[in-house]
Amino acid sequence: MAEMSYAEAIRDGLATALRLDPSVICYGLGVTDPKGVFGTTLGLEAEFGSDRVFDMPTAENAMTGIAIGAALGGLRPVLTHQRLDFALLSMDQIVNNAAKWRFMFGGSASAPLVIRMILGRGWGQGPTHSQNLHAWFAHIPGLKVVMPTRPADAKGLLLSAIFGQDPVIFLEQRWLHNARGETPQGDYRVPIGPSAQLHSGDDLTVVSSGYLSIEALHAAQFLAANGVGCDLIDLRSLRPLDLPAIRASLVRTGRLLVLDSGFATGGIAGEILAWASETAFSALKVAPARLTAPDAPEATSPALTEAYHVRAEHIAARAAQMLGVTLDVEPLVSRRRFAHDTPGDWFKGPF
Amino acid sequence: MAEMSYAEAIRDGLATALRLDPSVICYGLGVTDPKGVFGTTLGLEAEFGSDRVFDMPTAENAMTGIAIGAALGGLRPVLTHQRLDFALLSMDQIVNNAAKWRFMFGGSASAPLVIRMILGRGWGQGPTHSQNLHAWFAHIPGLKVVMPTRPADAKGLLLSAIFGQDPVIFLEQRWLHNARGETPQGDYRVPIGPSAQLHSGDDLTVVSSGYLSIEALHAAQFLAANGVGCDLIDLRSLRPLDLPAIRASLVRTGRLLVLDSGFATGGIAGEILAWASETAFSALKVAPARLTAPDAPEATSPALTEAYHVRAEHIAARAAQMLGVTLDVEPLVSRRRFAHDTPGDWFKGPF
Amino acid sequence: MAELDLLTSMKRIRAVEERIALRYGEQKMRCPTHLSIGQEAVAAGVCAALTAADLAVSGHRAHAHYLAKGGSMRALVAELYGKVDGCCRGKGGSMHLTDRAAGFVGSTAIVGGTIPVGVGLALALKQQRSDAVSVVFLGDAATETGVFYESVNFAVLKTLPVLFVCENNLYSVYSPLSVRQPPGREIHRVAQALGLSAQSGDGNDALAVAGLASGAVSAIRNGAGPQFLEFSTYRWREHCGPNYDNDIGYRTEAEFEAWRACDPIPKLEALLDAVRIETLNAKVEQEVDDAFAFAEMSAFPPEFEAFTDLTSDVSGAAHG
Amino acid sequence: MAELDLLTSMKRIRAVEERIALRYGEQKMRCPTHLSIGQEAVAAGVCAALTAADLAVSGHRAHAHYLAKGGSMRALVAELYGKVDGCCRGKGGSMHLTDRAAGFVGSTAIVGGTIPVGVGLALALKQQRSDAVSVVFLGDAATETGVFYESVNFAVLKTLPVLFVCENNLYSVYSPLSVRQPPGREIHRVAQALGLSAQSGDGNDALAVAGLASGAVSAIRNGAGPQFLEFSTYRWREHCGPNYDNDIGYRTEAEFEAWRACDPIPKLEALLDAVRIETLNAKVEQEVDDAFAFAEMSAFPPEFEAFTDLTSDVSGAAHG
Ligand SMILES: Cc1ncc(C[n+]2csc(CCOP(=O)(O)OP(=O)(O)O)c2C)c(N)n1
Ligand SMILES: Cc1ncc(C[n+]2csc(CCOP(=O)(O)OP(=O)(O)O)c2C)c(N)n1
Ligand SMILES: [Mg+2]
Ligand SMILES: [Mg+2]
Repeated sequence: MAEMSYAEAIRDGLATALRLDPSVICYGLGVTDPKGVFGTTLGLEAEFGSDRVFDMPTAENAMTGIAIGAALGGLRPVLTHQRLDFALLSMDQIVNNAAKWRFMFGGSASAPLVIRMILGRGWGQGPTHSQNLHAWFAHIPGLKVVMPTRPADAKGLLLSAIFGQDPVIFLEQRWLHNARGETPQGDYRVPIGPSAQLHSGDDLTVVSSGYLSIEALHAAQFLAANGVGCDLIDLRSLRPLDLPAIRASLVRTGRLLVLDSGFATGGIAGEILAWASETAFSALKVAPARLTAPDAPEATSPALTEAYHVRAEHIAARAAQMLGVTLDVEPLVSRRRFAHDTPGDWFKGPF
Repeated sequence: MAEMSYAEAIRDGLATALRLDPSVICYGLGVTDPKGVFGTTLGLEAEFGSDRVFDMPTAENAMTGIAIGAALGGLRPVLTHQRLDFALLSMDQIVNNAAKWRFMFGGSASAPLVIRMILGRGWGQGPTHSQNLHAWFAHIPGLKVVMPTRPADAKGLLLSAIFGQDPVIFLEQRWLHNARGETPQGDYRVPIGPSAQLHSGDDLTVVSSGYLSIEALHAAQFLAANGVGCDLIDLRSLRPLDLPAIRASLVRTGRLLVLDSGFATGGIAGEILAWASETAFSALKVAPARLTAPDAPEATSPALTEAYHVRAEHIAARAAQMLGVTLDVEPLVSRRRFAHDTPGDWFKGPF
Repeated sequence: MAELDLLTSMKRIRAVEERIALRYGEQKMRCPTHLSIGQEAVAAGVCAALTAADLAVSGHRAHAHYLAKGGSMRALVAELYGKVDGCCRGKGGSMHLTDRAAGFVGSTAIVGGTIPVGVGLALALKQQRSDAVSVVFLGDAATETGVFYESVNFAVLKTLPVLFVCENNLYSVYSPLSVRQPPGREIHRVAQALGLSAQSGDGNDALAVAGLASGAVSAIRNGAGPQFLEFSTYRWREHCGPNYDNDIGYRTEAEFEAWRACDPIPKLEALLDAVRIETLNAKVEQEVDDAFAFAEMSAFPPEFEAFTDLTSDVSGAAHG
Repeated sequence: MAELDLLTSMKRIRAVEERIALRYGEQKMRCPTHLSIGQEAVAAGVCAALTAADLAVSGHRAHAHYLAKGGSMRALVAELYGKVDGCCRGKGGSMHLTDRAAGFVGSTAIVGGTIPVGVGLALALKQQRSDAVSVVFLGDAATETGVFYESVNFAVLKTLPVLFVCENNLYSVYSPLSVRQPPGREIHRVAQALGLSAQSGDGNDALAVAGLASGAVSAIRNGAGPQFLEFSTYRWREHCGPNYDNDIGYRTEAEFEAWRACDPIPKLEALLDAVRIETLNAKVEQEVDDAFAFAEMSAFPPEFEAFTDLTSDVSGAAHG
């Protein structure tokens, strides 16, 4: 175990994979530059050579197809996009080739590759540097989609993704890169699928993923201090979804609140609500609820992001409402010590 | 009024628009070829000239951006893709530019354009010529998404789309092109948003769209003959969704069954179930349900498509189950007179 | 003997595709099917320069490439019939062919979609210090796609062992080059400007194709980096399906006849003696008979296979 | 007088960007910001050949193009401050600039994203029989994107009135050309092979740029079809943000100093008398003072505007 940041954990996962298996390669815009993709690839080229760790042209679609070909040829590629938004250029290769290769060739081959995508937020990222489009990937048969919250999970899921047999979309929220946590050393793997339970309680099931799980944890702790007990299920994987864990909690609590950093309509939160109402209807004591990003892109001005994001106070307030208890959530707001459009004091821009 | 096929209705809508407004242009692969995109563009080049109606290079991404630029420059472009699957190459332009232009430039301009996408099915279309990815578009703020079922709606929604102020994704299921119906002549418009009610009944609310509405109509009529009354709501628009109409029906029937030709997980059916359970929980007498495509691509072999699609018998059976009545749905199967992987006897391939 | 091998390769393609055309109307091959009749020389000539260790990818019109590369004819026909013995167990159909033993990695149905895949295979070959090459078969329309340029740029940048083979048959579906590319465009010259070594040749002359291909493949094996070959040729039948369509208006009967006069098969037959050709014809017809009999006899895949092969551990279920 | 206009244009860009750099640390301009300092001559020279009826689009590094094309400085600075008087009412930030009155249609943040938009504008101009041209500003990395090639092909095919202006500043973020494009690549030669009339020039010489641009624009107005100009130039400060970063390792101080010696501003100042320059400096400083004062004074947009301008008839609401 070592205490490290989420970015360091990813770097550690990449280095571990590169060390374990010469077929692992790692590329993407800026992977070898002095910033090393927010620190996640720093020093890898020096250690593993520029045949295995390299920069690339601005050509997201072809570079995805190249990863697919490389995977079919026996390599284990990790492609990194500094923003998910840029990967929209590669949806054809991701969906028509990577996701379907195994199926459309009758199981005779598959394209095991990892596509890291970083999701921006706040500080002027604006409409095309902040999209949380994980619901898109989660809609596609043949893909696996993970969105780790904690450094250990980031490392462990990354190693499982790299050494698995499937194309995996690996989603990293920018606001998590500096979050710190105990992380196992060496070849540590977290299976893709099972969720993690971050908090326990019998009154309400909160389902969350990524950075929102941190907000949710604040809310759950605050609620606990106020006599309300929440299960907090951190999904880790958005495809497949750990529906058994949600069901087990829901039959106990009877109340379901799902959080989602993506757009409201057609998001993953909706999918979970739909599934719950369809398959666990009788367990529901009250209407299930979701808190998601609004149905609008994130604007650039800090004046326009304040009301945009779901934060701990909204979660606590909604939980209280679902339980019919009155609760002043103001302490959750006033204890926050940094600007609303940054993940912490350390962040000063420019991106 | 004139009786015409869905394809003819679209052609009529395009011709009407081209006639009404010299700024309308119409292009896409094969738009001017002898087949005229399943007949939907036949003769338009001859009537309106090759400056306004033209073929294009195989370059879906740029040709979408070019439509955006043309729209910003004052034209009203209609871009056609013979399969939705090809449009995956243009998600960057659709999502990062078309959908966001109005928002990210503070409302100072917008890109009114129509992107027609044809959705294949059956007869060996296979994994990359049959995708019903409407949920993707419906997830994106800034887009409108329509999926008409009847010829009149196809024409009327197309004209509204062309002369509106927004980017519209216009989805045509290949299996509907030969469906016939009474269609108003001239500049007939159907507003984008409101659904259409295709059948009425007080026991169950069935929500559907596109070709599935035809299967649903068979089911509803069969159910009616067997004493079960269904409201059948044909959405027409998938973004925005006509939630008021669904609510009005649901509070009356207390039972909700949503059909969706898209993949199960993260689809539009799930969104409607989520919304209903969240906002109309107390109206629900039984668990809401959905019937969707499975979480798998459509395979090529006819042996693998038989169990893939939702058909009238599945809808009727599920409806009966939700009502706790026993019903033999076999007549819905045995009355069908053509191969399961074709929309009718007229279809002999090759695509 | 090179001529006989080339002729055999072309005749196998021609014969199986003529049979497909003949029997397509039976409605048992239920998938969109793009025939290569008229274009066989490119596939045959290029693959003559390859070994089974070399890799290849292609697009929607792939029967010829798959067969010439050594793909199983039985598995091809069974795939068209949607049978479990098809090369994709019936999941892919005509546009998705694969035979890894033969080095035919795969063809897919999205124009341009396998171009980067072929480049990625070349990247893997280079990393593995293999001396095999990766071949990307593409049509003239595929050179209009952005992914072609992106892929070529990377191949040149990294000096990858990849051979791009462009069959310029003048049309994309029913669209002539004139509505898609500027007048005077020479595709191989564009390729050259991107940094590829590029040449063009007569795509209806199998020996000429083989000559250019073996030169290009040797150059690649010698580390000269990616190469591009453009071959002019012509598809005889409709874009998709079994029929002739010179009557529907997008091209002329005269143009077709001029190209038919350049049929690559008689050109090569003229160099061989009649007896050998007779023997060959009989052998090929028998192989085709066998492949169709095999396909007809093969079972359909079980229904549940519609929901398998999604990921390494998940099967779906009908009607979510 | 052409020199004075060019100098004015460059100085306005330089001055406002130097002020942005100076004040960026205050954390009031809270958005990623890409400065053009060092590259002003291209924007100034090209826009000198245009009128307000001509249209332009650009990418992430767009301040210079927006200002040179006539965009409002106040609206630019207010946009960086996220204020309601910004050119996008605070929704877009530095990477999204628009001033339709000036013919600056828009800049966006996805590399290559506005290239087809500019071509589409040219299509509209041609349909409307306008004699205006559409200008697409792009960087060297944008010529690696597939959409560039697709867009150029269509522009050439349809003889559209579009001028592509490529600022080759040797880098994409911290990545030199060597890791992105093959050695010896000359971007304008690739453009030429695609069918564009293409030239290259010194991007740090505003008069030279203006000369090439006015030739290209006249050719377009005379129906010669799309043109491509490549200008070599250099960005002085970090890719994104206000600082110098020659110390972090991706480029050398010596390289930077060599390019700084080619500063386009003194080159032009040398042709003008000192008094005029003094007057100009004062005027420009005052305009910058005014723009910042305006931005500081401007209000933030009301919170509900985070959820407006989605479609013509829909506003969203917070927390779906
Ligand atoms: C991205 C994409 N756009 C459109 C199509 C439809 N389509 C199928 S084949 C084809 C023609 C391709 O022409 P070419 O590359 O010259 O190959 P050919 O058919 O002539 O062998 C087209 C446009 C497709 N499959 N994929
Ligand atoms: C599609 C896409 N990929 C990656 C990025 C990240 N990115 C932002 S600016 C930039 C560099 C572009 O370089 P160039 O076009 O040469 O312009 P310059 O910054 O040198 O002016 C990159 C790669 C992006 N915005 N869009
Ligand atoms: Mg062709
Ligand atoms: Mg640059």
